[in-house]
Amino acid sequence: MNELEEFRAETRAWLEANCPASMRTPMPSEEMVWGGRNVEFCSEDQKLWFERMRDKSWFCPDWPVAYGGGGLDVRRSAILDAEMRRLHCRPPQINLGIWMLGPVLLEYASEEQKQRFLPPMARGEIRWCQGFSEPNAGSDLASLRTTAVLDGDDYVINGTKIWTSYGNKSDWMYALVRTGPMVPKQKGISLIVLDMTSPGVSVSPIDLISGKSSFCQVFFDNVRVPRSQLIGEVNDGWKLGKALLQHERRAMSRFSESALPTHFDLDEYVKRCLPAPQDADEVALQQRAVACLMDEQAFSLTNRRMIDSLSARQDVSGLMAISKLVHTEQEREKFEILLQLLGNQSMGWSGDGFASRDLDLTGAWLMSFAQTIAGGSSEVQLNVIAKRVLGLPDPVQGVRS
Amino acid sequence: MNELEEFRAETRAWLEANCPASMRTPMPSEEMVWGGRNVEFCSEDQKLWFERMRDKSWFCPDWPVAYGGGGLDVRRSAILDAEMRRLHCRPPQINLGIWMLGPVLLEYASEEQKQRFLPPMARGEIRWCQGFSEPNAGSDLASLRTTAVLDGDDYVINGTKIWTSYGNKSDWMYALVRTGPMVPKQKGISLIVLDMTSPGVSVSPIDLISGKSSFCQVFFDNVRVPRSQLIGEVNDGWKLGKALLQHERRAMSRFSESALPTHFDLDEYVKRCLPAPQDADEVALQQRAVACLMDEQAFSLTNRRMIDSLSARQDVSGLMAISKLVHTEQEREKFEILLQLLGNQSMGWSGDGFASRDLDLTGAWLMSFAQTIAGGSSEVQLNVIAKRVLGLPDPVQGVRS
Amino acid sequence: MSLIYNEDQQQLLDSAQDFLAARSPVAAQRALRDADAAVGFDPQVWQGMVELGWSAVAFAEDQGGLDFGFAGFAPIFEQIGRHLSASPLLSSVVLCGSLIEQLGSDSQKQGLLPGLIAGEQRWALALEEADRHQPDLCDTRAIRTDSGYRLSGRKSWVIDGLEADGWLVIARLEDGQRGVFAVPAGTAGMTLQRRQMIDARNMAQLLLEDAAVDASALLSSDQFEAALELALDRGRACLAAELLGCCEAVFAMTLEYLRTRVQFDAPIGSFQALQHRAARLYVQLELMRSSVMAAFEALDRDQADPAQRRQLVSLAKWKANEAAQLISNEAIQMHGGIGVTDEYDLGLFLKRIRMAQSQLGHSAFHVSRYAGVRLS
Amino acid sequence: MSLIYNEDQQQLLDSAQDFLAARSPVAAQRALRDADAAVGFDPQVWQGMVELGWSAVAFAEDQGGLDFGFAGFAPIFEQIGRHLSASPLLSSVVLCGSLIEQLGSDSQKQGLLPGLIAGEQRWALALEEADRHQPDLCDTRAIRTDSGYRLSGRKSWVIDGLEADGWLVIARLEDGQRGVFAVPAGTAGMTLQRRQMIDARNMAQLLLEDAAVDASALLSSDQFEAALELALDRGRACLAAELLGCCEAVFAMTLEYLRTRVQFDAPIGSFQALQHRAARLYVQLELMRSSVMAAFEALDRDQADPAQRRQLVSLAKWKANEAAQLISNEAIQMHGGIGVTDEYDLGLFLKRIRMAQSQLGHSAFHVSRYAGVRLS
Repeated sequence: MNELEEFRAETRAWLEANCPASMRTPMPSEEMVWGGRNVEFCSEDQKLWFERMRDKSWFCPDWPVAYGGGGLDVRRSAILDAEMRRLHCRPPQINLGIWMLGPVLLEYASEEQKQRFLPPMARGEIRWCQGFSEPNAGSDLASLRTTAVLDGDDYVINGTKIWTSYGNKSDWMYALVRTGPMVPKQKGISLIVLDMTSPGVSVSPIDLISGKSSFCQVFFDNVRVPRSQLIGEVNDGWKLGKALLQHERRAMSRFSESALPTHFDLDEYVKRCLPAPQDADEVALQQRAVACLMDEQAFSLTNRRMIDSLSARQDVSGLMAISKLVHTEQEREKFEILLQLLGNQSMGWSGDGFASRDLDLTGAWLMSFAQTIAGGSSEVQLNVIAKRVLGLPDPVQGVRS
Repeated sequence: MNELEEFRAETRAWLEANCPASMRTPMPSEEMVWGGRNVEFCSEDQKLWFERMRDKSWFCPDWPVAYGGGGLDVRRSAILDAEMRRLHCRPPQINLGIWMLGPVLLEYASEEQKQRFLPPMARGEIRWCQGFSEPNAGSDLASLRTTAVLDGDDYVINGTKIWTSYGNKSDWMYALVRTGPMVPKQKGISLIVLDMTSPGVSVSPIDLISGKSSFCQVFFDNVRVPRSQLIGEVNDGWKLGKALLQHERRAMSRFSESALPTHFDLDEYVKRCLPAPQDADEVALQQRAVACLMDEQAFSLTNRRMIDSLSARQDVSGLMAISKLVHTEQEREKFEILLQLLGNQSMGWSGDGFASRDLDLTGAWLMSFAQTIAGGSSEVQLNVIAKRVLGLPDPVQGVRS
Repeated sequence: MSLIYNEDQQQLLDSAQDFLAARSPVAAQRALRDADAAVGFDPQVWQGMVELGWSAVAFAEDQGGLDFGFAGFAPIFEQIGRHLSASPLLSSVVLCGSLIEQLGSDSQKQGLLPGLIAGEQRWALALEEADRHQPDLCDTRAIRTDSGYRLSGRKSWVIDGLEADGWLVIARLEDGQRGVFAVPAGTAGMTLQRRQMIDARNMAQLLLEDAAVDASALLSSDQFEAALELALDRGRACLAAELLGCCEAVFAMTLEYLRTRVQFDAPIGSFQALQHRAARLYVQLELMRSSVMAAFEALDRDQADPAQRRQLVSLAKWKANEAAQLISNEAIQMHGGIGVTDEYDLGLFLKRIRMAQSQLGHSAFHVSRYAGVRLS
Repeated sequence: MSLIYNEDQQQLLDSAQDFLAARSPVAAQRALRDADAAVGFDPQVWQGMVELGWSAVAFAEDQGGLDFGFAGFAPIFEQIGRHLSASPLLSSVVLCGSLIEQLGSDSQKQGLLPGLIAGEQRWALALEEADRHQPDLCDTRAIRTDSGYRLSGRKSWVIDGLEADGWLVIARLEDGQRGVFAVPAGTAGMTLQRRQMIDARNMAQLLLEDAAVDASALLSSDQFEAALELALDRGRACLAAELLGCCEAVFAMTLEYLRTRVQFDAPIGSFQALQHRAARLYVQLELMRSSVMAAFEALDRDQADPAQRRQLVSLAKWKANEAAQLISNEAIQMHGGIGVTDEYDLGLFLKRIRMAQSQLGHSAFHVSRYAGVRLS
């Protein structure tokens, strides 16, 4: 314990000395720093903070020193986390590679691959994107069809990936590809990593109903990838993919906690738009809004209870399983209420007639439709709850023939 | 046309002359006359009206004269109907035999069976009940297990039927029984009719959450039924059962239109309990009640549209398919609102502390739970809409193996 | 009268279907949006509608109309919703036309209606001053002058307000009553600001600062409130029919997707959870249709019974709003990823639906209004 | 403090579970109902609860209590809900006990609390005068006399009011303030009428016609309103915990039924539509549990922060009401026919749930109350 407290004191002192004051403020989403070949900084402080944390090897504090990590054990890593939170330090960079691919490489990659990919990742030199979903493989990811066919020492990749966040701004991609037969379809899938500048890769951003988005569709036209970039066993990538998706939740929650959320506080809007409800429809709207606030609080209490349960080493799989479903559906309800509160003001698209905050709200409302779909649709969440949490029988076995 | 108008005039004159004034008033449910061996009348007028209509052969106006019917064609039968409605004549008797079994006998029974069963039915001498559902065969009626095994010239029946309305007050039952194997289970089912006084038949009424009910469970312990009472072909009763169920809807709607419904007008209650909503919760409750009224009106307009569509010979199968679902769910919502409006007054069970009207409401609320289950649960209705109306594919064929 | 289309309405429906499928399919609406034209509709398509008689359908023959009755708009707006077609039919013909027809003097009608019916002149109703529909709110003032009136105020949401030939401006007179002024384009003291909405149609804010109009610009003030209410009720019914059409299109797209999209080796429409949800959408669609039909029936029948009309119109707009909310949300969810891409048409429907929901009364507004009749 | 049970609470939960399963299972509640006893609970079971310390758990040691803190009631009421056990714990200990403890003078406490804690005396709170929970409504009057007060009024819904040893009657004093009077059984001018409710427990109407009590019957009026609100908040939290327990039992029954009931050759729990609905019930159950836990946490912690307590208690009661509404309705629907028979236990749960929902505040009441804190 003494050692740990010593580490805490050192860490706190170092952070206080090295984290610039401007890096201890909430971070607007446009000020996120994305590690990569073309890392961009909005300020000198950002750059300083990025470089100091990089040089301290604290982009990946809990990775082995040999691969560029900080070599901290679990408890020290948690202390660093807590101290950064205490001081409101911004994350020095955002990097899906570190949060999602990294842990899987550490577990499944060959020594050579670890040596090659982890240290640059740990220095924030490569920006990674994910190539999983395809137009015909959404909820049913295993039915993916992008092929990687061995030709000499290269895999030749053909096909397309969709919903790749920042596909147009990333340096490398980790992707699930089909290296074997479709039956059974979970077999025959491999995990491969590739340079986005490889010949034959093209990327087009996807416009959403909310406007421009960070999502892209990526096309592969005879893209040659050295076989040394296939991670793990051939045709055994499904379990790696599943491991990656388990890290996605953690990544997403980090992501949202670090960013200053494009948060629209329903409280504020209710107070502003309905300071004193007059007629019956205003009263009814206020009641609906308050019920939404109450549900939000019940959810946030549930998150607190999950933390309490974790500390007590209780099973929290049920609470984890409902989290995404509840949150995204509450957001949708919240935005529909905000639309009612603001009336026509909430349905502007662009132009001087609207406050930019209101236009942001319109966009966030439209994006809320994507949230109950992306990253495991509500229907998939309900399936998971029914089967894994409630133990209800699989439809497959019971149906009459 | 002239002949029809003549018939209309005659009919109107006859009804005006023969339907006592007291039989032209709305009918409280306790004043329904059930034809049967032990027909009971509350008044001399009821008896008169019953006997006059019986002697006119107008219990079954559209059945052939040979079987005790009135022999009217479709148009004349509709005229009689319309004229009775116009004069607000009560139905002279309620008889499930006439409305449900009769049409099936007319179509499928042997000449001998028709001669035997139809005339007494048409004279209102037999009260019929239905034996379809079983404890393990509810929504999945075809999995019924009550057996009828041929022994000499008799079928020997063993098993149990549930949800038989007025099983304890009926003279005869028509029942689906298993005369053949379970696979495929729709095969091996036969329709049989039996006297409820047969040795081995016992009946126990079912108490519901709302209290006493008209539903019964009927037990068969080696009940011997002459093989001549099996209707149609052996093991081919499933299609007769389905035909019967199609008549059930018509019977139910007649039933409800003729009875003075245990009607709780939401309008009235809202006006009485919330004459001038004061605080936010009263306003919210009123809005909820009004939305329920609006939905009720939308449904009643849909019924009107169905009639208009029928007159125009348009397909109304979609509107028919939603009718039970919508009505029973609206009723449930209505009763939940009534509970809110009345508060504790709506949750009395018995005793002097409550108005009998409020106690009736409590009972009707609790019965409303049965309405979305009985006669084809909401889930069955949704399946039917999805498959037959929307043409969505059967789950069976598509599921992965 | 009945709750199903009669032969004439059916013919209107078919011809609207043919015309819009050819001249104004959803793709045309997308092109209009991408072209970012302020006027928000295609004048040639509008001219085609005029030629089909849509602008004349509800007017009496002596005013140059076809005397078809108001119910002719039900099939037309249903098809407009199905194709997401943009036109000034609602703003100029239904809303402004209704007011002029009811309140105009003979000379005003002669001056205004022929151009409007011929599609040569386009009028827009300047009513709303708040962000939600509040038809009784009116801070715009009309001050009597020697030669006429000076109008001052702000009309925040004027449908098809840009590039109109004139605006019917609701203003409060000095005696506290409200009246409607026909303000022609070019009137000094009037400025317009474009409001670019999610549905990319024509919406404007109208600012009036001592805008001077002739005395003859004031339409009769007698019965103004009743006339405005009837005009708005007509507009509400048309919006409800438009929502019905939108929902039919959206539901058809969704059913098709459920039948054809395969996941887990099965069409997703074979999954029972989605089947039940689709069945519930169908229920709402049918309830919506009945309510819309009843509103049009009441509008044609009950000139003498405004309470009945008010009740049925509010029922229709409410039911259309609510059903459209459910159907549009569920359609997107059931489509999954493709449903939220701009490339797919669903988003265009969603945006039009939300606008139609909020125009001339959101759900709570109509619940209250209905309650006012039903519980009184 | 935390949102999960600590070890002590867990022990209380386990012992309550053992005791109630043995002495007061659902069958016992059914038997009580069929016996139609007005008192609505089994005095021997109640004595057993007292022996387990339930009536002492929240009182300070110097008053004869166990000083466990109020949070001890969470597991107890959860188990009461699970087993549908009937007892005067809420009425006598939680509600009346809270008022006496807060407002009683030393001699009043010494006179009332020991008997109450020992289960020898049973008090009932006479508050409600309307058919819905309206804690501020009070037309019952207390008129000062030479020797004390005369009370007149009607208390419509007194939980466990029949055969009580005394009633805490809320009445308005001549200065307009409210106070609470300890009215012993046998006081002249008082009549009780039994109210037989769907849950077959003890409910009564109390009529007071110039019922004369000593001056010493009035508990301190200082801080009366705050004390009443705290007492009611404690009761609300206990009802929320009871609803949680009811819902857990109902949900467990339903899951079991889904797993075992076969229709169409498959367990009905394999049908996706039912799976998704069951999953949504589970979500509500978890949100309810978090809200209930937070309410108890606030009750133990925030004596100094009534706004925080008010907000969290109203959240808990609201969420419990709403979740219980959904879960009970869906449970019956998913059970099909058997769910509506009296023979099956589900109906008993439904009836208890509806009563617990309406006592001490239905949902809209708590939405408004929560809004009062959150939006102020």
